Amino acid sequence: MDYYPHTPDDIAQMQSVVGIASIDELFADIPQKFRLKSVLDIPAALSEQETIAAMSGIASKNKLPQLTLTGAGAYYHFIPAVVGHIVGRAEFYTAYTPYQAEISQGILQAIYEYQTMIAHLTGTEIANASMYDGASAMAEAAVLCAKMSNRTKIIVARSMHPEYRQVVNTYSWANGYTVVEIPYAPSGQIDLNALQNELDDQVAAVLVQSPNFFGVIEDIVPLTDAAHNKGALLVAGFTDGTSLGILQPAGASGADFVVGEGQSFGNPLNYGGPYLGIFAAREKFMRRIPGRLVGATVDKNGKRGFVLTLQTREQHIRREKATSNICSNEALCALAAGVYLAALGKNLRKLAELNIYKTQYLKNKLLQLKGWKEVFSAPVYNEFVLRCPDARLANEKLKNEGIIGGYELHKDYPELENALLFCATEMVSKDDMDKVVAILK
Amino acid sequence: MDYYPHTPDDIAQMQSVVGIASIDELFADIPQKFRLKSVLDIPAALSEQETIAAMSGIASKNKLPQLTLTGAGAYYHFIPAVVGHIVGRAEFYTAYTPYQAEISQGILQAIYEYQTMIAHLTGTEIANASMYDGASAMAEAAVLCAKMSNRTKIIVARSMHPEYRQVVNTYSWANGYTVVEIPYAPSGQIDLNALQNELDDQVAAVLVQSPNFFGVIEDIVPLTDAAHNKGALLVAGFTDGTSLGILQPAGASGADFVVGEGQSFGNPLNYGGPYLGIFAAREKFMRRIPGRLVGATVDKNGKRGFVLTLQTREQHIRREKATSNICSNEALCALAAGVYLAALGKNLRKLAELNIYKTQYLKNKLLQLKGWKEVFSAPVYNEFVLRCPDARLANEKLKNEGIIGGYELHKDYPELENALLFCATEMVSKDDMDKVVAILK
Amino acid sequence: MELIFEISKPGRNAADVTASDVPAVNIEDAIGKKYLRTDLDLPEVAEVDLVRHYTNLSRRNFGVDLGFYPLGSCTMKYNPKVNENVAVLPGFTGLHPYADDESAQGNLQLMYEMQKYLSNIFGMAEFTLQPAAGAHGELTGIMMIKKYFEKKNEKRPLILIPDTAHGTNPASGALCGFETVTLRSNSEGGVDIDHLMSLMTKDVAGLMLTNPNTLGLFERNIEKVAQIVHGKGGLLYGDGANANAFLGKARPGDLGFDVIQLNLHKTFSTPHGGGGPGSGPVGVCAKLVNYLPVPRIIKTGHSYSWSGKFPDTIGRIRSFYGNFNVVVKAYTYIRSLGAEGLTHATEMAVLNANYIKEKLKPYFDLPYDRVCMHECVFSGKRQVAQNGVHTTDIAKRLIDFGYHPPTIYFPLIVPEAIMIEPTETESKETLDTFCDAMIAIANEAKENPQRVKDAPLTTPVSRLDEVLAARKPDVCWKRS
Amino acid sequence: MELIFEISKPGRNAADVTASDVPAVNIEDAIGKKYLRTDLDLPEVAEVDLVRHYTNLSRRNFGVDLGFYPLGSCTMKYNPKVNENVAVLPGFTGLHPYADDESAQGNLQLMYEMQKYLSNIFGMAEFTLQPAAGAHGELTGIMMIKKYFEKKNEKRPLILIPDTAHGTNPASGALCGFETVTLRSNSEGGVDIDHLMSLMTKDVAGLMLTNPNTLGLFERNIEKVAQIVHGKGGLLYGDGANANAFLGKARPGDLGFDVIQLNLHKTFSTPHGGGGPGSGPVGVCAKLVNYLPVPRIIKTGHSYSWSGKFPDTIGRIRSFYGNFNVVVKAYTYIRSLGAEGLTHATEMAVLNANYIKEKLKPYFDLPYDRVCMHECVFSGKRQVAQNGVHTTDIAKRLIDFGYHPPTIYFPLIVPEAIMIEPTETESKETLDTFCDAMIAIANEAKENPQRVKDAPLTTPVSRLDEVLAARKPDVCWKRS
Ligand SMILES: Cc1ncc(COP(=O)(O)O)c(C=O)c1O
Ligand SMILES: Cc1ncc(COP(=O)(O)O)c(C=O)c1O
Repeated sequence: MDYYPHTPDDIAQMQSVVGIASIDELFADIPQKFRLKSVLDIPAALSEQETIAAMSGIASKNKLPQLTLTGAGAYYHFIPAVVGHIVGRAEFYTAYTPYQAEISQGILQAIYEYQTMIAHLTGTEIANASMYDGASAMAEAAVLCAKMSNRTKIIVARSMHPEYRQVVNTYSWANGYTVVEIPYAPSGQIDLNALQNELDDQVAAVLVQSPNFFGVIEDIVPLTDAAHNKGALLVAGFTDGTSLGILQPAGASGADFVVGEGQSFGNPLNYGGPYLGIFAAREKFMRRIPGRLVGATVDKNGKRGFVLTLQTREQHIRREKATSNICSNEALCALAAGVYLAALGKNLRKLAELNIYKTQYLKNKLLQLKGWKEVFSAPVYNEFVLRCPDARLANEKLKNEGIIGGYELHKDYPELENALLFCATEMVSKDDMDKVVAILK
Repeated sequence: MDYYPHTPDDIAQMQSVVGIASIDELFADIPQKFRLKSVLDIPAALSEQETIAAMSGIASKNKLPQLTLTGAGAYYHFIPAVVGHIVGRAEFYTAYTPYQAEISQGILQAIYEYQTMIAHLTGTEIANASMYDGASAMAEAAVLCAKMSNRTKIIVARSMHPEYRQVVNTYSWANGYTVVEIPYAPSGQIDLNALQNELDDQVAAVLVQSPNFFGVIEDIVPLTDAAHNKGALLVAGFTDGTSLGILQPAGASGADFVVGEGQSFGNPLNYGGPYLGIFAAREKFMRRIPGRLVGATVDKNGKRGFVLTLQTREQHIRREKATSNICSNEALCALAAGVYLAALGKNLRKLAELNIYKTQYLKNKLLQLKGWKEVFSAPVYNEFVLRCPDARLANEKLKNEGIIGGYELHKDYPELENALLFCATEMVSKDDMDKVVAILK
Repeated sequence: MELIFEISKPGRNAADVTASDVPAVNIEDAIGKKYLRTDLDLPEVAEVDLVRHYTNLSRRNFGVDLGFYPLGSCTMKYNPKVNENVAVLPGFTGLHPYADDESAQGNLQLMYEMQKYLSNIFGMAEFTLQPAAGAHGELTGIMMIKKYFEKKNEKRPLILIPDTAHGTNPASGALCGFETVTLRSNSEGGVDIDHLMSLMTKDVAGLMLTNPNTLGLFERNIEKVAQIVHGKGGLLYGDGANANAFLGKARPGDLGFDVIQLNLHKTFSTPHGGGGPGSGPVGVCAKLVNYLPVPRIIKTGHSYSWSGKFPDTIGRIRSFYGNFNVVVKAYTYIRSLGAEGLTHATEMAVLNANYIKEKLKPYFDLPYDRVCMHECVFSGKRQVAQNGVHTTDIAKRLIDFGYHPPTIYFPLIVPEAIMIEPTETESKETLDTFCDAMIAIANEAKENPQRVKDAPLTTPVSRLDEVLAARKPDVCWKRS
Repeated sequence: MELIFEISKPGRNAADVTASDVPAVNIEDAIGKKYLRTDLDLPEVAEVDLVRHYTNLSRRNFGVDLGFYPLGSCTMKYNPKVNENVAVLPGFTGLHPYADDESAQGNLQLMYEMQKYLSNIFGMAEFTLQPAAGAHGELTGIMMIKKYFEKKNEKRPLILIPDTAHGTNPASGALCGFETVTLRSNSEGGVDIDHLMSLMTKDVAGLMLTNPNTLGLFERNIEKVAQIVHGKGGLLYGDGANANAFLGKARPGDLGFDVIQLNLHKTFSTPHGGGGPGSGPVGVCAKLVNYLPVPRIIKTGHSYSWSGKFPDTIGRIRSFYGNFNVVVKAYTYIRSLGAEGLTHATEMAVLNANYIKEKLKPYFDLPYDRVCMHECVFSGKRQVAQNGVHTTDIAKRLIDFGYHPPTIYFPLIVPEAIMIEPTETESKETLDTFCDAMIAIANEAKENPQRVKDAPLTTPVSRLDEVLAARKPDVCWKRS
């Protein structure tokens, strides 16, 4: 299958307008010695029917589980049908960045609405049009704090998602910043004393997540206070966005930036991507934040309209002085998130409650198993950590029944041998959970 | 889940405008004794998530075959991805009959284009906007012929799809017409002598199908001549629409009406529906045919536009004198057919050729099996009939391997014991066919 | 816009065909030259052009997803997206109609349950899902009536049809060999009982009644009507296209209807597809069950199967089993809403219609001023009299305000009829802005009638010449 | 149009939540009151309103499926629908990123093969699919360069970037701690070799080159350029956003590039989603392989697995494995077209650009008049001089003709730049009508300049006040 509409006749006519006798002449600037002589070594072309067959074949090599009890940064939530129908509108998904506002009011307004919902949800005043994902949003926030403050130390909670910490490390290394990890307390929250000890006037930012990787809810107010006391900024992340339906958002607790993964809002698991980075901030940082911003304005007749604004922050104008290098973002995922949030409305709280009910049920059930114990004492949203006699064996048993068990924390936390991080969303039924416990008995 | 947006507040305000104290007052015209006292006895409401789960559960109780070798009036063809994307445009599928032309140019033009493609394809001059399905299109054509001619006898080829014949019988009975069946010759085509014997001045129409139910191609010209000689009209159907990509259409052989099932053109099997009845005719019948017709016209500024036309034929104006009672038709299926045909273009012939190659291969392979014999001698398109030692056993063996075998003709033709009607479209691979033969060995 | 033929260019296509994995055969040998066509005049376009063509066409079409679509008698409610997602599950789309019953247990269960739900909701003994649309259901129903009398050896060539009836009613009667007799409406928009009594003889097979009728009015004398028809041995047929008005409130079976057809695409929220597909199940009382079309579903223990063994059946009225995939959506809808949801939907549909009626009453003539059911019918007579602004003009002008016009010039007994059916899925805000638009147009009709007559002003084409279209019909494009 | 907040009404919602099948717990007890939010300010709308809102919004947006979108440097080709269908297969959408490798063999195979295909197409040793977009790929590439010198213990704080480069290039350099030095272009639009020689010192880590560059011109002296950079121990970075210009014609690896990022959403036809998601794989030559981000896919026998055991890696640059579902579409595209298809696509893309260039040359200034590759860059200088019609005006006027405007004011070295990239999926007819529109506008600019300055005239909003937007930023709606 191919997709160029040129007939031999078209090509001949066009060649004559261009003044060439053969297509090859168009490539005359490529030095002869570099001109590819052989055909690319990739599989032969497929018809559309063959394509479907080949791709279905590959897709079916994956084994979809009956049930997933792993969250750990990617969450299996129900996606209302409307989301796919809207995101599938060709006018949205075959457009690009709305550089030409008058012809792009659709995506511009949708993103403006998304920004508003995210700002409200995170308890901040502003949010950008999206970053690549939660981890890179976190890393960009860290770099931004360092650049704004001319400080070079980044403090990260060890209870933050391990991959987020890795990305923060990578971005920090590239910019010559040092990263210091703060341990967690027995509660599962960040160790406030250790944090305070580490806070000095070289600290640009304190990065935490709430709920954190252990599902534990952090107490943001004292963290903000501690950071601000030393002139550092507080960047608060979250794991599952639906938690924002019920938890006090970090923005309302004084955080300077709230960044996190927006996948939970209407985006499928997709084996890890595309997702979307949420990036929200205090108003005062508006001209410093990375990413696109849609702003309301008026047209010549005073009619409301929307444009990309504050573009002087961006790379295509400011180049090396830009607030970030980001160009393409995750607009369609942000659109999905906006539709999802607008669809649920206040039901987001109900959904969050349901997640809590399910989680409490699963936790209590598992705790009845012999040798299973709670690891942390602080409250959790929809994830929790239990230590069990043999985590690998437990997961093996579940896998044999088509169930993805808990995330094995020893991979990232050697000290947490046999600790499993479980997640129970609204997709997990009581019967499922009873079955899980029966299997593990 | 429910879908009315009324808040309690809205309801209260609206009640007061209407001047009622309770909703119940709205139903005061229903005599009290008939007012339903109990709640309807249907299952409890489901949330959207539960709905998906319940419906997926039902869908998964069906067993989709690995391979289908049955056609018999419903054909498994590849549907290019574009078809679903277009048909899924909300502007098309959430609209209704384009009574208001200016706001409905999209579907009107698309149907006008469909009508044109169908007329070209069937070798006629005109086609309507669709009927319910092939069978009812055939029946309506029969009734129409009788009404136009004031004759009461309908001749039907016994080689026509049994269900089509049943529908013709039903419609004819209701109108007091008699139906006479003409046997098939050893070739599998209609028995021309028998036909000629039956043709008299009470015959309104001769109904045939080509390819017929046995996959056999009829010789339309002599049939047309025979019918016309006696003042009867020839209505020619077809089984698989893709055959029109390569076979001389009945319209070009003088048929007065070409009617048939359009499902093959971009519509999924759907367990039998919705499909679409194709109804094409000679121009002279334009004011007599059933169904919607889209016509080109101009607007006040001379700009081309499209409208439903010749509506005086229709029931909402002509009432009991209408050419038919049809109102809602299968517009979306016709749209799919139009998109499908426009997507393939001249490739429809290539597709038809491929169907022939596959069919010949399967036929020849099966004929190598012990005791398998050809039943008919005339050429076929993508279906054919073989007699085998034990048809039920053969199908049973295939079913055990997840294959739907041939259609067992004895159900409708007691004289064709152990005869199987096979179909091989482009969806059947050589490997599939070799496997089938291996299973049957 | 150009036609797909006008953008066609030889050599292009948007869909390819897989190379053959079996030997090619000589087609002329295999088929015979005389059976082969020599031309194939289909459009030739690249995929990009195809997609743009149809996408741009779609943008010249108004659907419920764009806005309010109060097309009376058509129940253009919003169609939930989840139903669309369910309907494309491969289990539902992928099965061949001749798949053996064992492989189709899911489909059979769904259809069987659907019949049961409908029987319960409408108080009928049994349903068939075979008819493809409402009018097809009418035909099926009338055929059963015909069969009933045939079996009883009674000759009843006539069928009564009220003057308010939808055109499909008389047409269905005619397509079934009946002669139709028109029954007058009385001054309050119901059946003229005296007229009915005078018409209802032993020659009459029955009465096709729509209740609520196409004026949106419930037949208060329904009991009487049924008595009269039944009293003469006739059958009462119910056109259930307006069933959205009484779900959970009353059941046609209880009211005395012997046969009723439904329009799933109206009452049960399946999208109308630009004119179809619909689905027109027919329910019957016990004495007509034997005449239902075949095949029918039989439940034995926990398993379902098709059976054609019903000797008194009218036969088949289409191939296979009806518009199955449409039924899937309607079934999903019923399961989503449940009993209370359906009842509440009806309540809101009726409330909406009465709300519009009250708000517009001062501005348009209301020929029957009583509580209406799911729709209300105004007359544009006043506007005609004032300034020669016709209902068509008002309808076209509504387009400029962003609405699909109501049904117009129907029912026939209301001159310049404007038939508004809001359905339950429309909010008070939508009704308010719609009424504002109607009122604005009523004012315009007084103050600036020409503007209304010139409408629509905002569409890709202005008012189209329907007379020309009918006088010189061009229904098939020809290469010029 | 109203905002979703403005149509919100308390008590409505478009998505429900299932009733709990487990006991409810007291939330305050379980979580603690201080951790709970008290407000939740989200829109409250019914499903019908939600769908209409977003559907109508979509209709105020222009996409490739509506028409020609010659946005230079963005490769807005038509995206085949089959790729969309493939990408939503449950096997691809349904897997959790932490599913064990055994359960994800399909995904791993796809990603592994994708890396191999890209390596082959671009002549690189190895690819990573982790970066989420082109700029993210740049960052990743530059980080590897940084790591390379770190490992060699060389301090090279500078990076060279041509004045034609896309803004992401210097920004990526900066986000990676490099100081960027601008390299001048010569009179034919290529690298100023003398300038390069003077800049390329032992302090310079490398050169970020886009080839063909953003003028659409192939760097004729690429061999020389590579020699100079490599001669000083530097590395040559390739911005592969313009790879649509040379598939099957030349391979960056052969040309001397050490690292290259791709934009799958451009070259490999994945839709741009209104601004993303994209995908920005990075390919490296052998000496940089060890620095690739982790995790990487390992193939052992017939099975695939993730491995993080690469001690020299730069680490992770995002969570999980990249924009997997975008990769699925690009992979599907490559498999559909095959080698010849990709090569032919490039040929047609380049032919299309040259065709436009030749046709518009008489009407607009063409600063570099040579054979171009996949795009051509005009200058609107003449129109400014004549009547003060700026490139913005021309762009806005094109909207009225039904086209998305080209990229404008970029590259920066061309005053009033108009950067047109037609891509291969556009037909000669489309190019012809587009050129006609451009020519009409050129004439209008002479004859009726005000009309051009007033454009667009056909959009739901007229020209928007961007200055106001930046001066009084309103990026979040507030209840008034
Ligand atoms: C009252 C009434 N009866 C019957 C019908 C016919 O239904 P269908 O269009 O589904 O055939 C309609 C449809 O418009 C109707 O409004
Ligand atoms: C030449 C060039 N390089 C890099 C980029 C950045 O790519 P992305 O937007 O995917 O981050 C672009 C995109 O516009 C580009 O045109």
